[in-house]
Amino acid sequence: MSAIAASSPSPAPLLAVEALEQSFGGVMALAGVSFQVPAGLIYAVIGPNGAGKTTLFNALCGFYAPSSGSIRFDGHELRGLPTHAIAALGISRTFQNLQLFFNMTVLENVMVGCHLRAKTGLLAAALRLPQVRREERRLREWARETLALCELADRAEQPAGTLPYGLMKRIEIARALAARPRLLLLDEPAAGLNDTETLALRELIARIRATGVTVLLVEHHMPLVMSVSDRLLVLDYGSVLAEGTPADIQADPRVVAAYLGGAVHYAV
Amino acid sequence: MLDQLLQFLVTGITVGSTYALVGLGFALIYNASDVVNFAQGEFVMLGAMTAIALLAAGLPLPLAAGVATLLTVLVGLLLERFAIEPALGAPVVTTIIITIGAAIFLRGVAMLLWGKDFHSLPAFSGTTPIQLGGATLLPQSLWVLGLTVLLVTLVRAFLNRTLLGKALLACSFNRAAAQLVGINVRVMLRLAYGLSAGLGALAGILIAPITFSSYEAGVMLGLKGFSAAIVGGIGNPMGAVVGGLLLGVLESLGAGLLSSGYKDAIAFVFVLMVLFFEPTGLFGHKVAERV
Amino acid sequence: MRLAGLYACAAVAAALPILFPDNYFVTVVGISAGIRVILAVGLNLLMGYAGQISLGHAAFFGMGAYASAILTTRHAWPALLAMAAGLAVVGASAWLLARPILRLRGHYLAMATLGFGIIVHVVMVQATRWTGGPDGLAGIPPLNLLGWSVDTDLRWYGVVMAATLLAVWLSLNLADSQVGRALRAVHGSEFAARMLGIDTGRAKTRIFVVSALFAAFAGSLFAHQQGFVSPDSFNLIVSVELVTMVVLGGMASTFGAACGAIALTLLHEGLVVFEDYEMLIHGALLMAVMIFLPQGLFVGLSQATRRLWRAARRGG
Amino acid sequence: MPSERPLLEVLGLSSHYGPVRAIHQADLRIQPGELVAIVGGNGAGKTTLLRTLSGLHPASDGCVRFAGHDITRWPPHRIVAAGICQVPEGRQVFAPFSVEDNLRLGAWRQRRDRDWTRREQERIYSLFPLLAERRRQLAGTLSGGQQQMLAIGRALLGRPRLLLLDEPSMGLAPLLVEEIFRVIVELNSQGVTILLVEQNARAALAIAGRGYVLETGRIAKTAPAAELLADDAVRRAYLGY
Repeated sequence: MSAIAASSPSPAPLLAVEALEQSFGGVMALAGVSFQVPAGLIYAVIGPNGAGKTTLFNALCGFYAPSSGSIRFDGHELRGLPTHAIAALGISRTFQNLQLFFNMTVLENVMVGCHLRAKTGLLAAALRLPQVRREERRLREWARETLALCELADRAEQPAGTLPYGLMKRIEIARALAARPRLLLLDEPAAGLNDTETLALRELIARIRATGVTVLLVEHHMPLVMSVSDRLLVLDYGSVLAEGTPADIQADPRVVAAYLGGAVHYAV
Repeated sequence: MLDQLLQFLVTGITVGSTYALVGLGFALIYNASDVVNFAQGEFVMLGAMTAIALLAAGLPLPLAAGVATLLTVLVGLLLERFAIEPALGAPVVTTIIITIGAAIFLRGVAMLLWGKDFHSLPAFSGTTPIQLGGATLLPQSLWVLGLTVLLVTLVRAFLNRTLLGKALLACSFNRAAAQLVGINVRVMLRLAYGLSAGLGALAGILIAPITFSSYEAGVMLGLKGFSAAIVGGIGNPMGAVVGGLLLGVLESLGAGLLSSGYKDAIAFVFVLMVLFFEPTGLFGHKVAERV
Repeated sequence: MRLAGLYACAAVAAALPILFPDNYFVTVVGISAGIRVILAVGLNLLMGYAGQISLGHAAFFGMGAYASAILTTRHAWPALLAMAAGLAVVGASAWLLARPILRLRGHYLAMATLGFGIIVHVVMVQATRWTGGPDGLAGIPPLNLLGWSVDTDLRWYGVVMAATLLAVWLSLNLADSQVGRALRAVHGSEFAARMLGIDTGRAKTRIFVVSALFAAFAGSLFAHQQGFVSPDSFNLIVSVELVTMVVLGGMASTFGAACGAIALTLLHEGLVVFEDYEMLIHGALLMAVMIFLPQGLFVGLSQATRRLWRAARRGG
Repeated sequence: MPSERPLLEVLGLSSHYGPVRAIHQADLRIQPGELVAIVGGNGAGKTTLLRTLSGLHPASDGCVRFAGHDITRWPPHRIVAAGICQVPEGRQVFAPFSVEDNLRLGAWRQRRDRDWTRREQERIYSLFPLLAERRRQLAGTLSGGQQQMLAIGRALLGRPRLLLLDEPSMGLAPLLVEEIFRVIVELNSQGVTILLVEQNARAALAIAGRGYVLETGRIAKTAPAAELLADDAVRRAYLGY
């Protein structure tokens, strides 16, 4: 129904995860996780190491086949779909460990991101027919616009592998955005960034939301999470520990305990 | 008919024993370094050719065989030190090409030393065939079988019963953990290369009286050994042995029942089928945990 | 501007026979180099761009050559039709093989492609009724383009150079398009490629077929030019040499692969002088390049010279 | 005033993962006999720090001195021989080997001293009676807690002068965590110097004498453990609020 529901909150959630379970050889990485992401929000998933955050992302993207449960995105069941089909429905993501195409320039990286909008056939490309040239121009323009949004315009022609780490992470975001997703998954975008870069990242995420893209964020950098998110989901041992606004979560003693660990007392 | 089948079986197991030894060498090196050594077949060739040359130079057979094996081990160690170690951690394509380069180099050396002619080693104990039911068996086949069983048993005992063998396996299970208990992984790497060069050389010396040898003899043997390792589940030493025997028997049956010219094709069709339908090898999982 | 390199190559290819008229070396070595360039550029699409190794590419080369040889000598087909039929057969076989084989990775893929190459080679040797067995097939007619028979070395030089430039042009176009970027993405990170909507299985399959078609085309040219084919021209060593050309050139560069092919052709010609030492030198060179210049001879050397140049300038 | 020369001295250590700076200019000092905890949130660089100390990961800058040697560029097996043994994150036992074999491999450097190895092995079994019952069992089939005990036992057989523990509590039930920490305290009281890296800050600081707070690759604070336990810096390092 609602395509690019920008700021107006729509009653049906964009993403609805129901009782999602994921086990690896008997170990439950996700033990029945349910939550809903309304369109237009910045929704963060936090939790200690090994809580299942990245597993959740990988299940959403079709990298893993969940053992049970359902993932509905805008009316489509995602479970069982191959990754490229999920991407075609309008989900894009960045990776915790950079998965940049290091052998390409920044612009080319972002142009790969436009792949879903490219219709060039193999033969047409090999012969470089006029329609191919037109499409190349179109994709290039599109990519440049996305680079401008991410403040990377001046880096377009540089090989992606030669840039500082902070910029590489930004290119990954630009590349994901170039696919014009409706849901953008950011997996630890602030990891390895310094304070200035983190601040700029916060602004970028806000700008992305302003273009109507819903953001699902996995992040450890708590100041960033607390300041940028509309709602939070706290995972611990593969289950939902808490859900709510940043203020709710900060007031929840269970969250503090999950992070710092329970005290263990004995005579020393 | 039954006699014929028995004959194919006997021939297959004899040739398969060689594949098994070469495959075992592949598995050892793969375990230790994640490198598939395409020069493994050249160890086989070097063992056979050196033994033949030493014999011609007047050394008695057992001594010639021993010295040839030691020299091949030395080549294996040099290969590890000067071609593999500098490229540790390189992409798969790089290591494949390095070992292929090493294979071509060794072949070139062998050609310079011994020319392009075929050479043969005299059988260890005569050539009077032994009747076995309806099949005939060369005495050399008994040598091949007997020594293969012995060598495989020794390697197995080494891996399963000695701490050094376990340290070697530990490197392949978990390299970081092996380093954290103080195992020097480079030494283990050298051990693996030396061991598999030795196994290859012995396989070559054993089979030389049956098949003749030339500077090119290692190419097919090496590839069959690699196939054996893949069929058995790469990195699983005993799987490679079973894979080698299976390949040998299948090849011999195919050659006998279908067409002898296609025997190499039959072997590789089998390997492709295994890769397509059971990419981890026939014994990739089950045996791996028992070793 | 984009095709400046191509024009330069065309100019050199045209100038050589004018500068050295009736020079055996230029024409014959040129033809041989051209055919290798087509092979290397095609394999580079698969290996360099998509990152999938093939140690059995000589099989497609041979299938193209034998299709031409068998159809023209045994069934009296016209050369061009035989070439087209060869391309169709190779395309179809590559397509059938691609799915199961490209699911494999690394050493497994190397083994599977290598096995495929050996199987095809064995068939060439053994299916004597069709292929003439180890002796091969002779009497393959030259190409005939609308009545113009390609029957002198110089004419062949012209045709092969044109075909080579065509192959390079196609490869450059592919590389510099969304198709090429998608392939490099598959090489860079299959995860990320899929996440951007690229059907990686389909992309790999299609480039495998294209790469095989390049090889079959080269094979057909080779058969008609030589007038004779035998299994020796399509064995495992040839497959290894093809991979060497691509790697020597530095992977993922059309001109790099072409340079690799030319360098290896010249090396062969040069090593003829050394005769028995050829293998030894070839092997040692392969190892040395991979150990010391892992990005390939050309990329590696140009980086090394740049480093030296910078060091010299700093020093001075 | 400085009573002894430190056993381990880390000066300005930096370490990178590809382009990512994981450790930045870290300084550490551990006296013989101490039990020191390093606490910090996810991705603070704790594991990288230990991997760098053990030589599994190269240092990009700075130096590590241990018992009078500069071990910064030493290969891992030499560092183990010098007496730094690590219990890695996630246990990393040799899954296809038996408990007994895991321990024997732990004593790799001491393998010629059979008597010592045998005695020491029995000591580990008495420290962890659960392992003694499972000598012949494959390590991969043990529970997480048992694997952790085995990993500690294996490291102890390396004859450590300094024992590095990386997140021993990770993924374990509270009761088991208590058991593991009891053993750590006991080992320390027997004279083993211990560097304990933990996400479970409260538990770690409860048994440590001194602590360091690691925050995005930097040492943010160091103080006696009791002081850190009461300090907001720890909470901030984890939660940022």
